[in-house]
Amino acid sequence: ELSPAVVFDMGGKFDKSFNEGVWNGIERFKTETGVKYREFEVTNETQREQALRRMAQRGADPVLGIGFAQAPALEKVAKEFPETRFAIIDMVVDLPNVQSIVFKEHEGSFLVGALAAATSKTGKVGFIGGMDIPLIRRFACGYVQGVKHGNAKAEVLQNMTGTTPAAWNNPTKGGELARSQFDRGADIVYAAAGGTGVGVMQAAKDAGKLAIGVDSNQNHIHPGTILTSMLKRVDVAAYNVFKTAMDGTWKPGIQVLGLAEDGVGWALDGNNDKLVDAGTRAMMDSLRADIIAGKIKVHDYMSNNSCEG
Amino acid sequence: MSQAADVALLPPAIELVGIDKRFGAVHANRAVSLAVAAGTIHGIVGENGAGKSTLMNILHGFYQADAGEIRVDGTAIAVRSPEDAIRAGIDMVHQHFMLVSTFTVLENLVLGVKGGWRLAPALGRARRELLRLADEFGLEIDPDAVVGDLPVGPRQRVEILKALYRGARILILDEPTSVLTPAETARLFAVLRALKARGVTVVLITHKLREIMEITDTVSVMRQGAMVAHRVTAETDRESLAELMVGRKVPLGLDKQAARPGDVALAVRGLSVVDDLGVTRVDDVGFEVRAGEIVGIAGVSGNGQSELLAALAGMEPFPQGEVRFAGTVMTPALPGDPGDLRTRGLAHVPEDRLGDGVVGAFPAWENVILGYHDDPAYRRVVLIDRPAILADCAAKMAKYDVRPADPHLATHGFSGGNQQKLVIARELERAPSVLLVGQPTRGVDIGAIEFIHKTLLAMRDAGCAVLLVSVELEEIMALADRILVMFEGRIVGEVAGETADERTLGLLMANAAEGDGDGSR
Amino acid sequence: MDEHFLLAVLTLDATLRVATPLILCAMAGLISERSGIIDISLEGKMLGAAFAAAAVAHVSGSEWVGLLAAVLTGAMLSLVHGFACITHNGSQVVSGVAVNILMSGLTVTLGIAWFAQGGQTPGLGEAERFRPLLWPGTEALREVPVLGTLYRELLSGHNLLVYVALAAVPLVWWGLYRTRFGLRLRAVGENPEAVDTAGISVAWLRYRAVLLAGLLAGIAGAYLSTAQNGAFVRDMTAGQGYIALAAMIFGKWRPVPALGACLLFGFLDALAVRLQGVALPGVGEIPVQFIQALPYVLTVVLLAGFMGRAVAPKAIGIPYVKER
Amino acid sequence: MARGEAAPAWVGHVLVPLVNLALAFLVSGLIVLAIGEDPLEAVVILVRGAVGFEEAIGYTLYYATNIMFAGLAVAVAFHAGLFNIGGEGQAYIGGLGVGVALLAFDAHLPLPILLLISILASAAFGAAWAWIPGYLQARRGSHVVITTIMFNFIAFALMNYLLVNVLIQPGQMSPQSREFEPVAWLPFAHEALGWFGIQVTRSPLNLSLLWALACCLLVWLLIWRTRWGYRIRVVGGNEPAARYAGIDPAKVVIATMCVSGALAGFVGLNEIMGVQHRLLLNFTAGYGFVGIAAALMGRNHPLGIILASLLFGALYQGGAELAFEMPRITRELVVVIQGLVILFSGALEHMLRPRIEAMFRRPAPAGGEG
Ligand SMILES: Nc1ncnc2c1ncn2[C@@H]1O[C@H](COP(=O)(O)OP(=O)(O)OP(=O)(O)O)[C@@H](O)[C@H]1O
Ligand SMILES: Nc1ncnc2c1ncn2[C@@H]1O[C@H](COP(=O)(O)OP(=O)(O)OP(=O)(O)O)[C@@H](O)[C@H]1O
Ligand SMILES: [Mg+2]
Ligand SMILES: [Mg+2]
Repeated sequence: ELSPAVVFDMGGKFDKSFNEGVWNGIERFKTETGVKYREFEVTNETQREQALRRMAQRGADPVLGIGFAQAPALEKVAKEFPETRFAIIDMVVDLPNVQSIVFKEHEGSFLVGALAAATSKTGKVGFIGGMDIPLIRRFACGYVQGVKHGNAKAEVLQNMTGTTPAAWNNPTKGGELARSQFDRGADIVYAAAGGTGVGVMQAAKDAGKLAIGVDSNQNHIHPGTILTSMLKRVDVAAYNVFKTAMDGTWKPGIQVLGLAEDGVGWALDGNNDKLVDAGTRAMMDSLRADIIAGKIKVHDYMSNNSCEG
Repeated sequence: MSQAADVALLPPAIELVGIDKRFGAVHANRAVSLAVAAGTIHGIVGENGAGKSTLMNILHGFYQADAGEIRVDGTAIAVRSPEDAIRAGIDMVHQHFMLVSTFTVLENLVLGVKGGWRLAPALGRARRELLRLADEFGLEIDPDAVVGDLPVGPRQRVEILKALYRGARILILDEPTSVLTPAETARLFAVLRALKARGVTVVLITHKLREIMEITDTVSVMRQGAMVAHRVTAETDRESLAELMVGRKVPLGLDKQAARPGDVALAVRGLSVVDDLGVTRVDDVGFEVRAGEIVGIAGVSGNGQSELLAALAGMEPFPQGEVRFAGTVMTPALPGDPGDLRTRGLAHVPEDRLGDGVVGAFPAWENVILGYHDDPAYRRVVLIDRPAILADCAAKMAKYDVRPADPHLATHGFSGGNQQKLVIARELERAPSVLLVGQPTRGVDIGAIEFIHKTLLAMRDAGCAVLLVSVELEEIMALADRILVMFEGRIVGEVAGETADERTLGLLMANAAEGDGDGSR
Repeated sequence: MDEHFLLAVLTLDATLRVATPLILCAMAGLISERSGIIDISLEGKMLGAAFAAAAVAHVSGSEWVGLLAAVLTGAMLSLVHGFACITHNGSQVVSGVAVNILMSGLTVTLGIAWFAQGGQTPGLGEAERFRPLLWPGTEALREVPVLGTLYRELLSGHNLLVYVALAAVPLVWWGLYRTRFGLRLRAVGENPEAVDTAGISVAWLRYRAVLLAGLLAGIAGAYLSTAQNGAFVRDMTAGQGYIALAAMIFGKWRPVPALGACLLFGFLDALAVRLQGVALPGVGEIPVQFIQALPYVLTVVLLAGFMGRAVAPKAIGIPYVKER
Repeated sequence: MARGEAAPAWVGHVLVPLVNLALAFLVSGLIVLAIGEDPLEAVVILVRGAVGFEEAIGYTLYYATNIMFAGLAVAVAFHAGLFNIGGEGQAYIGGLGVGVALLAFDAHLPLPILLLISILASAAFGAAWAWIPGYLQARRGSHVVITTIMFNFIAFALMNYLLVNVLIQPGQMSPQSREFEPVAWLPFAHEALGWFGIQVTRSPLNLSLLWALACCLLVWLLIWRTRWGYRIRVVGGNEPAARYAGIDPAKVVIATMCVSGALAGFVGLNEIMGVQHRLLLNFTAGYGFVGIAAALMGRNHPLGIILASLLFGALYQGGAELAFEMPRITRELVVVIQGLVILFSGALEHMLRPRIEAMFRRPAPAGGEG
């Protein structure tokens, strides 16, 4: 009787990061509960509203919108269908029938930054973003703080892939950016660039350097090359939206998922356990605890549109 | 020609039997049959659009006939492509040259020749063979010249050499002389005679009946897609051929009154033109044209006539000199604007009608306003006045006998002669005070030539100053009141129209041209 | 100083890597356009070939079989293009756009159907990719100051397809200007009627030209997915086909200048990457978007400043129709 | 030859295109079949999704509006012999013009004036973005194909910079400007029709469709009924002839590129003022490129462009509907179908034409012109 629906954003459900994370979560929901969901992948700005409305019209409930770009459309449609439950990831829409889920990417990025600083032999690490947008700056800003926290003298090289939508799907450019950072002395590169990251990780592998994955656990892609992945548990979030709706425990409002909520984190598994020694693990655990406890304050770029806090 | 009677007895080298060809609804060839005896020169004449080129293109495999048979040396062969024709020894010099203008002569020569995949040996072989052929037939040419830089005469030589190099036994020439000077024509005919002497069969299409009489052994006449007559040349004459072609009597002479020159309408002083490559094409030229007279400019093509016309028409800036016309002065500092000159009464029939004078893709009615498109008579407020232009076009087509008289037909769908009439109608009907005309009858059939010549004379008599550039000496002599001879950008002589004869003019051009024998540069 | 030299060499090295697919595609476009057929579909052919290469290399376990598949894919798409615009006189631009759109969709569709990884192909192992070739003596020359670095970083250590791309340029040049086929190819792009009346088939010549173009674009695709990267990712060509087209025009439809243009694009790109986030003396840190636009701006400036009019082959884009 | 055409006009203009379209659908159907869906059902969903209900029609027309603008832009340039690949960038910058204008004035002025300003701004910005390539082509001989490709990239970089650093709504995650005041929203079709008492379902279709149709008419008038259009076509048809006729090709090239850019800029009007009501990234979504196909399929004639745009609009909307209704049909498969339609209806349009026309050919009038 529950008929959930999801509207993926332009990257598509197989974007190797964010949308794909959502997809993994709701696929798990489907296998666990046997409840099918409706889905749509938008291809232009206008389809967002169309798809959300179409879902609501078809009686879908809850309707999950993925990505900050869907906020205006979702706000409009949620007003039209006050009886339908909506949820949005990565953005706040303040309506009585909308659940907004946002992540503290900067906290997760801080952690992997600290790990990079601790692992780097050259004292230089890199960051590769997809496009220069606030969200990516938030990733970068958290990462830089983590690196500096681990090694105040460490240097962070930063690159953005491009200015067109292709920036999220350009492994070639990603690989080239990574190589340029390796050439300049970096030995660990953090990619927050969707499908572009595939090229970054490949380049790291080819050069015998390390890469850090993003969003979902990407450690398995090149075992031994991926230092870790900054986890942004959109899969859990998406799963929970559907699950709570099914259980009747769904609540509107804003959920901010950080380290404390296990919404973000770093991945340690069989693919990278040799790369992170016990001492470092302990350091990571204590850092995590410190952030949760508020002893370490990770500055959020979005709070003042600047990485200086 | 004593052997005239024997011609019919010789075995035919080519026979075309019942060739039929349609282009859409146009019946270009209607069951045409033709036999040409081996080792003879056969002429084909006919009005523009009669189907001559089509017939020869079928023989050469460029088009496929809908019906009919082609026999070479008595055996029927299938000619599905030019390759088949070339293999059978048939080659063709097309009406519009089939040359790659960015290639050198040598490269054009080896283009269609089979052989190894490397170019260098082929070019070497071609170079040697070219020298031999040049020697044998007097067809000198610089093998390394880029074809695009050559004047038309040498270009045509390349076409002929191409055919000879491929070992043609049957050579078709489609209007080869329409772009040649008399001297060049004479040399071409010498070559054709030499070929004939070596047993080559030649088919020659031309609009100039004088040439038919001069060189062919037999001649065929086509009209509206059908073959209307075969004649042994020696047994016919120009008048009867003309009548067969057009279907009516065509007077072959012009009756020209003496000119009554008025005031100076166009004055040129110290004019020089330099081209893109820095070569001086017009060198310190000065002359005057008076109202009511035709001044002819004769000369081997490529001696600056084109550039002179372009400069006078305001299309080409010039670094030196002064042109006065209708109260304006064009100087290097004050270059003319073709549009402005037109409104002051200058008309210009360009030499290269398809290249400069019309937009091929436009329907006829749109080309009839080219250059005059700003005329208020052609527009209502901002929009152009289509009905007015169409009516104007239809009137001009009727007056100048443009066929088909369809204003909506795309201009490249008209034959060259009819395109020419369109351009002439456009320029002449404005009653200009000065008229610049380049090669007004190039490639035009005799009916049309007669008409164009009459019209030009009428313009003169109405008080227009006409500057006529032509490589046809006959034409210049028939029309011009004064003749200037141009050589290497300079005016090397002036002859009064009534006293001029082909010999003196030719001598003037030839004497001057001595250093530049083959005209190639 | 030494470090700067090394960085400069590495930038040139990157230039070569980035320029490789551009060079292959520019040569492809050049052959096709010299024969009179506009090739806007370089992008699509490269994309299709990249997919085929990665998919087949993964399944067969051999990059060579992948390369073969890529080349075949390129050739097949060329046949489609040729069928539309040589046999049926269709618009060359429309046909090219169709191939591009078709490939953008088809690669992902097939990828999802075959590998269920969202249109991506599975990552390729070491043995399934074209790996860098180390030239003999690299180690021995290690200590030689300048030459050693140049040899090690710039000459040696690229994968085979990079060298193929570099070799393609003289080969194309030689083919175009020193063989009978090349002569005819150039002729048919200038004046197809002249070629036809010389007894040579215009269609067959042009088909061969587009097939060669497909082959080269195919190699470029294989380079993207099996050499430079280790998998196919949707739309991974990211507009490089168009850039190659621009480079070819920049090079005035001639092989060596086109190579120069590709290297220039590659260099500007590599340079821009390295300028990101670097504070320039006097100006401070320039916004990243401006650095990213730099290669394109410089191209326009160079084009406007140093290049005369580019004259395209005369018959380009015009279907060869004898009877209208 | 026009005179020789013996088959009835509807065969060439209606039947042949329909057969080509059917062929494209046939091949698409095979692919649909291969992935295990019912092709017939897919066609029904596609067609119904494109034109089957009010909202669908609205979306189809909305997409068609964008493609019309982009197609007209390509076509106008084509008539001057220019291949403007830069429609995408010009549309993007045109949208920037609208956005900046509305952000500046939306609080102060009434809709009609805002509309006027927006039309002017999109045209001016788009034209400016095309002016540079046009100028460089005319005066420096820089090939317009290269420069317009480059200007697409530059436009994206510029917009990215402006939205992220300058125009972004403060405190927002998303690189987009604030929403315009509602007074500055171009009325939607459903609102406009509502004024006349006609109730239709809401859709992004807005009054810019009327402007697009007006532009089609204006372009038609410009190209075929004014002397400026005449000049454009002379330059495109035969440049030496233009010089002969006293037309300065350089001026015409520059002016034509500006007109072309302005038309492309109107995509920004539809998107920014009509639909999104804010300035944001990537709103052009490739319309500039589809415009190339639409222009060429429409033979660079406004009427043809309208038809081609409707076809593409229907494919966009029907395709989305198809992806929505059939889980196994992904948006990429819809792209494949679009590609096949362009291939068969555009590039292969002459494949079956002679044969089909021959079937309907009336006997040629006796004794054709010879
Ligand atoms: N390629 C073609 N396509 C369609 N129709 C053609 C074509 N070539 C010739 N025609 C038609 O065939 C007829 C005969 O043309 P053809 O070129 O054979 O005439 P011609 O006798 O050579 O004329 P001219 O003296 O002007 O050279 C023309 O009236 C024309 O309508
Ligand atoms: N592409 C074409 N389409 C239609 N008709 C054509 C075409 N090309 C030539 N023709 C026709 O062929 C005939 C002769 O054409 P051709 O090209 O031989 O003329 P031309 O040599 O330029 O004419 P002229 O002998 O008058 O100089 C014309 O009547 C023209 O209508
Ligand atoms: Mg002819
Ligand atoms: Mg003729």
